[in-house]
Amino acid sequence: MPDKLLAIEQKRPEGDWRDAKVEFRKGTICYSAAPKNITYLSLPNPREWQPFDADWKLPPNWKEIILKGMKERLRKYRSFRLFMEICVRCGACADKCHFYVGSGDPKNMPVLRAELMRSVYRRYFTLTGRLFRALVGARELTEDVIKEWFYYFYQCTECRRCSVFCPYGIDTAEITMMGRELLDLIGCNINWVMEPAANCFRTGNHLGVQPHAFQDSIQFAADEAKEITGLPIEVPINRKGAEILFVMPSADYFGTPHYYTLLGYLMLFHEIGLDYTVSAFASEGGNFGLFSSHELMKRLNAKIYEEAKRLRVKWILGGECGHMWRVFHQYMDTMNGPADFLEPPVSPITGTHFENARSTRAVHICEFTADLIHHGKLRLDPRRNDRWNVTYHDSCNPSRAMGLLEEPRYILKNACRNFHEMPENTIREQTFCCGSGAGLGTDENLEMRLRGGFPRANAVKHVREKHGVNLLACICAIDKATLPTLMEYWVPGVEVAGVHELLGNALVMTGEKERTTDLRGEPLVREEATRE
Amino acid sequence: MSDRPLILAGLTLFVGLVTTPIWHGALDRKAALTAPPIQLPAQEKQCVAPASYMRSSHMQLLEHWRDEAARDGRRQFVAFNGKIYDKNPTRTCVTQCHTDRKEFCERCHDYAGVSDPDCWNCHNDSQRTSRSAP
Amino acid sequence: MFMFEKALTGGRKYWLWITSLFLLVLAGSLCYVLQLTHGLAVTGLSRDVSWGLYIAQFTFFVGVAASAVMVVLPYYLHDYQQFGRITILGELLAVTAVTMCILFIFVDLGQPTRIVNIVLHPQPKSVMFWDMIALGGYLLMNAAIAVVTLTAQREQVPAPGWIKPVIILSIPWAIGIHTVTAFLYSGLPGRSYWLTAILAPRFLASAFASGPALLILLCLALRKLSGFDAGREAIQKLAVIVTYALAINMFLILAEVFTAFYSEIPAHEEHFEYLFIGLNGDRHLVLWMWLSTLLSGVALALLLVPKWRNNIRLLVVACVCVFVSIWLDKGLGLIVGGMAPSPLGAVTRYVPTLPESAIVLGIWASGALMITVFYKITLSVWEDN
Amino acid sequence: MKITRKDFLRISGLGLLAVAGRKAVRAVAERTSERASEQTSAPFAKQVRWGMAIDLQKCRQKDGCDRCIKACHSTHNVPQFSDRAHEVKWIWKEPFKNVFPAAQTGYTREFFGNLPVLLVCNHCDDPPCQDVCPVKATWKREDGVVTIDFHRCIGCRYCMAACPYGARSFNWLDPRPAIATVNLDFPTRTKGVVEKCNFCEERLAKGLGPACAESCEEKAIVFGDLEKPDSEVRRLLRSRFAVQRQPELGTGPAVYYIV
Amino acid sequence: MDANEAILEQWVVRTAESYPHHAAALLSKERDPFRNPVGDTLRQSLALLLRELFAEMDATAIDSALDPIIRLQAIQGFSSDDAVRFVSLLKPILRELAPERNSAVLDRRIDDDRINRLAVMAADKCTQCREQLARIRANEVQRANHVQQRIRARRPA
Amino acid sequence: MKALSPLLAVLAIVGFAVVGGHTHAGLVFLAVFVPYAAFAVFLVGFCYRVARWAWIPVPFRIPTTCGQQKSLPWIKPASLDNPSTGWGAFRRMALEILLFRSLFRNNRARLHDRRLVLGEDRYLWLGALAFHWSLLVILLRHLRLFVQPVPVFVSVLSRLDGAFQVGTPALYISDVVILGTLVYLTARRFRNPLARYLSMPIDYLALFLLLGIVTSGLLMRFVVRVDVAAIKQFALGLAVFRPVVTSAITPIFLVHLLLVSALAAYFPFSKLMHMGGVFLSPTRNLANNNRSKRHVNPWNHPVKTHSYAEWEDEFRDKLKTANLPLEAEDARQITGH
Repeated sequence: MPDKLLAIEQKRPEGDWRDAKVEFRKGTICYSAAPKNITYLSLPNPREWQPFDADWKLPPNWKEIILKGMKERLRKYRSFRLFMEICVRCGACADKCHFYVGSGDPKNMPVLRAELMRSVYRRYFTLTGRLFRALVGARELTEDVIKEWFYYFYQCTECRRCSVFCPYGIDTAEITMMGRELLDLIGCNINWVMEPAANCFRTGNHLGVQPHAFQDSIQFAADEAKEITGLPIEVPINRKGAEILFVMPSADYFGTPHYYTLLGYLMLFHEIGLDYTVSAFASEGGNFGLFSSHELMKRLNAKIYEEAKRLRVKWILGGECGHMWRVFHQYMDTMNGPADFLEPPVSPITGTHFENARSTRAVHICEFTADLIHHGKLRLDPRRNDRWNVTYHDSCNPSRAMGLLEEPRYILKNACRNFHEMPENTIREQTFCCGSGAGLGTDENLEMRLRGGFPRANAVKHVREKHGVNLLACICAIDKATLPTLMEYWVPGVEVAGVHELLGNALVMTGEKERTTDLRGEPLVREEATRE
Repeated sequence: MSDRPLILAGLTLFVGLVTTPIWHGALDRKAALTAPPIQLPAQEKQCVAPASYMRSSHMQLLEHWRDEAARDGRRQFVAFNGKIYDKNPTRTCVTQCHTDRKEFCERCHDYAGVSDPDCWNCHNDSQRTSRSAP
Repeated sequence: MFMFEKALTGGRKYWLWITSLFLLVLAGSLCYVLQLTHGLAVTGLSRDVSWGLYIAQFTFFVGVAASAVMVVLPYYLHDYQQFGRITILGELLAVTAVTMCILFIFVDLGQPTRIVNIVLHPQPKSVMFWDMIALGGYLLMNAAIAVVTLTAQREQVPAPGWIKPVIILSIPWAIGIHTVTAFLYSGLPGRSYWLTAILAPRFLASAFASGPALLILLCLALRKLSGFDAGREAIQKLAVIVTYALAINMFLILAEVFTAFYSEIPAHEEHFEYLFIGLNGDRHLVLWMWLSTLLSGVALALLLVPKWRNNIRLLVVACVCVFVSIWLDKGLGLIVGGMAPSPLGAVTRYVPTLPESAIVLGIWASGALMITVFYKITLSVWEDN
Repeated sequence: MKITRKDFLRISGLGLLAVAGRKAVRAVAERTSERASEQTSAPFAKQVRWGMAIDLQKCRQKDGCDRCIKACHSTHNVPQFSDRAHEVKWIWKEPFKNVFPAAQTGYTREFFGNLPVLLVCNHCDDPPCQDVCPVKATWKREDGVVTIDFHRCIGCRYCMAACPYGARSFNWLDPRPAIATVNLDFPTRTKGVVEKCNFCEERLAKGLGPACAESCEEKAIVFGDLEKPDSEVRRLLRSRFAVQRQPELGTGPAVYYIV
Repeated sequence: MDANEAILEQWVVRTAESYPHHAAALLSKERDPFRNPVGDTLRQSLALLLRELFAEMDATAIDSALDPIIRLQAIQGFSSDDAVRFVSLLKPILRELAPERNSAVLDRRIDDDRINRLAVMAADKCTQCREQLARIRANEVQRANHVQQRIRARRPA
Repeated sequence: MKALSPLLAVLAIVGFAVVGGHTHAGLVFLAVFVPYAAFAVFLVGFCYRVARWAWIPVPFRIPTTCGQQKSLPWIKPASLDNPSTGWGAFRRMALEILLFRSLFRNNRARLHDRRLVLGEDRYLWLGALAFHWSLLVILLRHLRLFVQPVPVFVSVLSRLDGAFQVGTPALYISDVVILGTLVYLTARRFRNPLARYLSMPIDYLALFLLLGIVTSGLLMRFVVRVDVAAIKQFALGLAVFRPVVTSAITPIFLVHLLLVSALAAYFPFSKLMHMGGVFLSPTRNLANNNRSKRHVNPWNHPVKTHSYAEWEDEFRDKLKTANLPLEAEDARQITGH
């Protein structure tokens, strides 16, 4: 038998990863961006092409552009240069990537994903690389390398899980972001990032929902909340002088299960009598610019502060969304601040000063609600959520770029009675990505997404089998869009919900009629007799 | 950048640490660079082994003497030049030739930073000095 | 390193406990430095009583270590499921006890920096060489078993197959460590107190009483502190083991006493006289030895009656009695009693000094620290599951 | 064969990098010392068994005489501690009743019981101390002398527990301050090791007898080769009745008491 | 190594070869399942399948063994043909290895017919998975437009 | 295969040392010129690399948060893994640098019964930690050869390190540990398939150089012995720029010296710069106080945005239909009044 194995080895040697070429196959890659979107955003090199074409129609001076772009970024981002230089290839990150675990493709090991770019960095920006080439791991920048970059940098969800384990904190997300910026320069970007970005730039939200349709959706939700509770729930839009501007991802008023979360927010705001407004202009908290370039991120983000200033609100409250919060937390103030026209946020209900948001003046809805519950301002009946056996998925960005771990759990534990954690190495800062973040949540990429989501699904499966978990709660719009798909394939029988949907279910509102359905419109099952 | 002074301070500290020998040597110009002169015995011209061998491996020789004498009872050593010596550090080495342990052994050990061996805890030198060792 | 991070979370009381243990360890270490610089003269040992508290504590804790077999054997050989959880606790107790033993030997050495000589120049004729192998092997085995089984529990996968033979081997090995330790003493000519064939059986009997008694106390403490319940049945089973072992131990002691006094051979008689009556006017151990006897008697009475044994409070009293009694008998009387009178008939009084006691206390504290950390890790793994 | 300067350089040079150099030093040195033994005295002849006979009657002749003890202890740099617990002694006296507890009768006790008996290490044929030492720091040489390698002793004191004669002492303290005058011909010991009478093996190597025997004016201590039928000690043991301490233990002491 | 194990080994190796990129080298050579989750699934499933081929060809057992491997292959970018090719890989392996070893047993138990039956079952399973994929794709789109659909349903414009 | 070229490189250095030491000129070149050059390259290169990092701005504050943030007063923040103050970040860095905190988290993904199990895997942490600490101890111990008089802490360190009396001179614990860990780290690159796949020749080079240095050092101490006093004389001479080529420079010493020089000179060009870089990693050395303290990007430049006014213009009709308030309309009304 060993000789047989040997024979195979000869035929297919282990080889050097630097020689490998990428095969593009439908189902595992995202399609290129439509020229109109690139044009609308005034980005370079719009053209018709697809990744599986042999000729990518790169601009003639593409190599020069890339190298110039790299040089510029090496001077602007310490993280980029540092991460190009200090990796020792210890391999601690290797099996931390959900794409590696799910696909077995060795180039999905974070270290190698970064080496794709490091090898080029060494060749053109270091002395040893210029002198010794392959011996020190340098390689020429060729079209094949560009294709490889495209394949693997759009096969990273920038979830930062590897960076938790790296002894030097090397963050593959930073490298992927730089890679995507460079690819943008030669017009190699994907439509599922560019189209929402273009939409968002134009209409204010990813889906391109125009103001009247926005109002329609919001009104529809208000009506439905009214129906469920029997209370006159109104949602102010573009109202000047409100105390708080509420910003949410557009999926909240468009898709399920996001929509139920929106119902939850509206009920909550009504119950506490919050003086707030939503905006048809700042109608998107999410920011697909993050998945393209720092510049685009800044351009899309500008509207938040602009609108807050125009509406003369005191501070901003942000809904459940993952990458929106990465931008709010780590970039917004630096990019478009200072927010000196706002006031340091204070909860109008409890009087709590949100010290941690003193400068950015944006508060996460989970922080806000947890504070309400802690001060006993909400009456909750967790029994209304008895049909759910809940587990909580820490969305990557709130956990690894903010540290928002306890607040949602606190809300969940108050809003429902059956809560079970997934295994400890798959939650909190070690949470596994849904596999569809960073602009990869598209239909044409479904199969790769299911691979990438395998580790997350597996952990859910574990608690499903062990505790009968049937609901996966999370606080990210991309999660809510893609986890149901993931669950359907790997762990049938588990649904997905936002934390505030469960809160909305449990919230006992002043003067409400007796609820007969939950926010999903399903009959409320009372299990009091059996439970108590 | 706000952290630049901090980084430079750290870098300076690092450079200061790795160049310790240089500035230390420069500050203390009086400190002897060369190995201290070894006080050679007045009457004897020749050690039990060539000086170069003794310089690098005297401990090996002494350890060898120790094992032979203490464990096998072989107490005589025939040197390279045919002379016969007792394998007795006190009588052969310290009383006959290297009468001043401080001047002969310790000086060099101090210079080279070789931690004192425990020999002197038991084997007597003529002055019977005992440096307290931790 | 083994899931160590789990031991780093705890409340105020937990940290207070950890800190005070650390302080004790620190005090012990300082006293050890004193001993290192001044020599073993800082202890109460003398030319006649050349072994004392250190070696006695070593002997006692070998017993505690060996007693792990009392939970391992029923669980793995007889598939006694009630011991499922206690078994890991027992193995971790063994790991702790063996580590303490090694520390006790280490502090007893006059030239500790030469300890590597034991490996560099081994002497297979020396029982101490075999004791080193026995204890080292037992430590490795138990550490491996505990780590592997606990890891498997945490990951919720079955333990790897290779661990089973190790577990089986650890059972006779446990008997082995205490037997070899008894042979350390019972093979010496001219020390009549130890020169007896039933020393090893006596060691085992006392071990199987004191170790499980300690395990019961630890389990009950855990129940109080963390809410972990080892299970009533498991505790009761352990109590039965303690009862039998204690009875056998007392029987063996009686046999020794009979032989010594009925034969009236002075060499044999004198040691018992010294311990229980006093010799040449030295009576300073008499009170302790009778206390030990009394405690054993009380414990046996409490344990023999099922109604009393099943009462948790009385069980605690009984276990404390057993532990203290055997600690006095083995951790004090055995070594000192064997050393006095000396071969030349000298009766030299041995009283541990303050530094000596502090070092012993320091090792106890490090043992307590280890067991706290181990149990903390174990319990949090179980809680997570 | 002589070691030349060149050989020594070779030893310290790279030429021996492949061969373990230390081994080489040892091998070369061994060859030379073998030569040395041929030329000078043998390390210890194989057919020798050193032993001692102590004539108790002679020993008692001079009341309070401790010449042998002094001779031994000053020769061997034995420290004198005032605290009994930390005593180090190679040769000392004990009352008869303690030394020979079985050899006394009710009638002799009164007179003999308190008579002092001179004690040294028995240099047993089958010494228990040798068997128990975990590091081979104490052993019986082929000439019967039970010796200790102070360089190797780890101070576990197992040998002290094993010795049925109480012959061994431990250095509880640094011995040097307790030595009045140091004999440069013999090393002192360090704290933490065990020591005892060595039958003056360092003197035997020079062809001298033990210091105690030499110092005894009454010639109460007779030392010699037990294997040699015509040695003085054998002659004495043939002519007078002698006992060993606790022969029933099977250790085979080489020290005999003529009663 | 007995005949079955040898066959299994070859089967795993050749199946792994059909994986993309350098994965092949890792998948087949890395015997440590811990380092190679996908390869491990492959090995386990193929082992189960081989056992069934020798035994009763129990439909439910085969189905549950096929599920993980096909489910993986369905999203590994395999075409339907490619996804079930691993079954046909078994035939040449048997031809190579069976004559040397205990062929009597092999010939009787595993014939081409059984393998063909397995191929059909695998193809069915693959189709099921593809259908499921298509279904969940559709569901996803539907969820994304949930609110609009309901608005439309409720207020016919 | 990938390990062959670095192995040859190290062997070449050894060969150089053995052959080159035979002539006086060669000796001077290898024992004086090369070490000076190597040290200069190391120092200048190291400073240049660190200064270059320092001069690049950190435009955004991007710490990787590995624990609960500091938000509401009643929620206990993970002050070490997710620090909210500079002091906290300092402590986090201290843990990272002294104890390799992140590597301590390491685990291993595997499938058991089709279930993903993330088991503990801390051998890499243990090996790396033991290696680095031993290296530090060894470097500090070497100060005895470069500084006269020998600092007390160096003597104490040497004494503790060699406390166990094994052989003469005493075998250092750190020597044993570093040799063991180097062998482990090398074996890991060869035996662990993932590590083997992602390793490059340069990864083996650093390991082989270190192995060579440690081995030659141990050989000098125990087998092919050298005159320590003469070596110190040579080392001190180098340190005060009055180099003397003494008889102490035996081939084995030259091998040791040349390998060290090679490592030092190679250092600034290699991944070994992680030593300086680890201090500068923006995902670790920044406090997660993004929302409470503004971080300034020095090159923050204006970008083309889509302003509210433009937006309102574009969707004016739709806004009117929906009865949403209009900014421009308002303005007209106000002026019309």
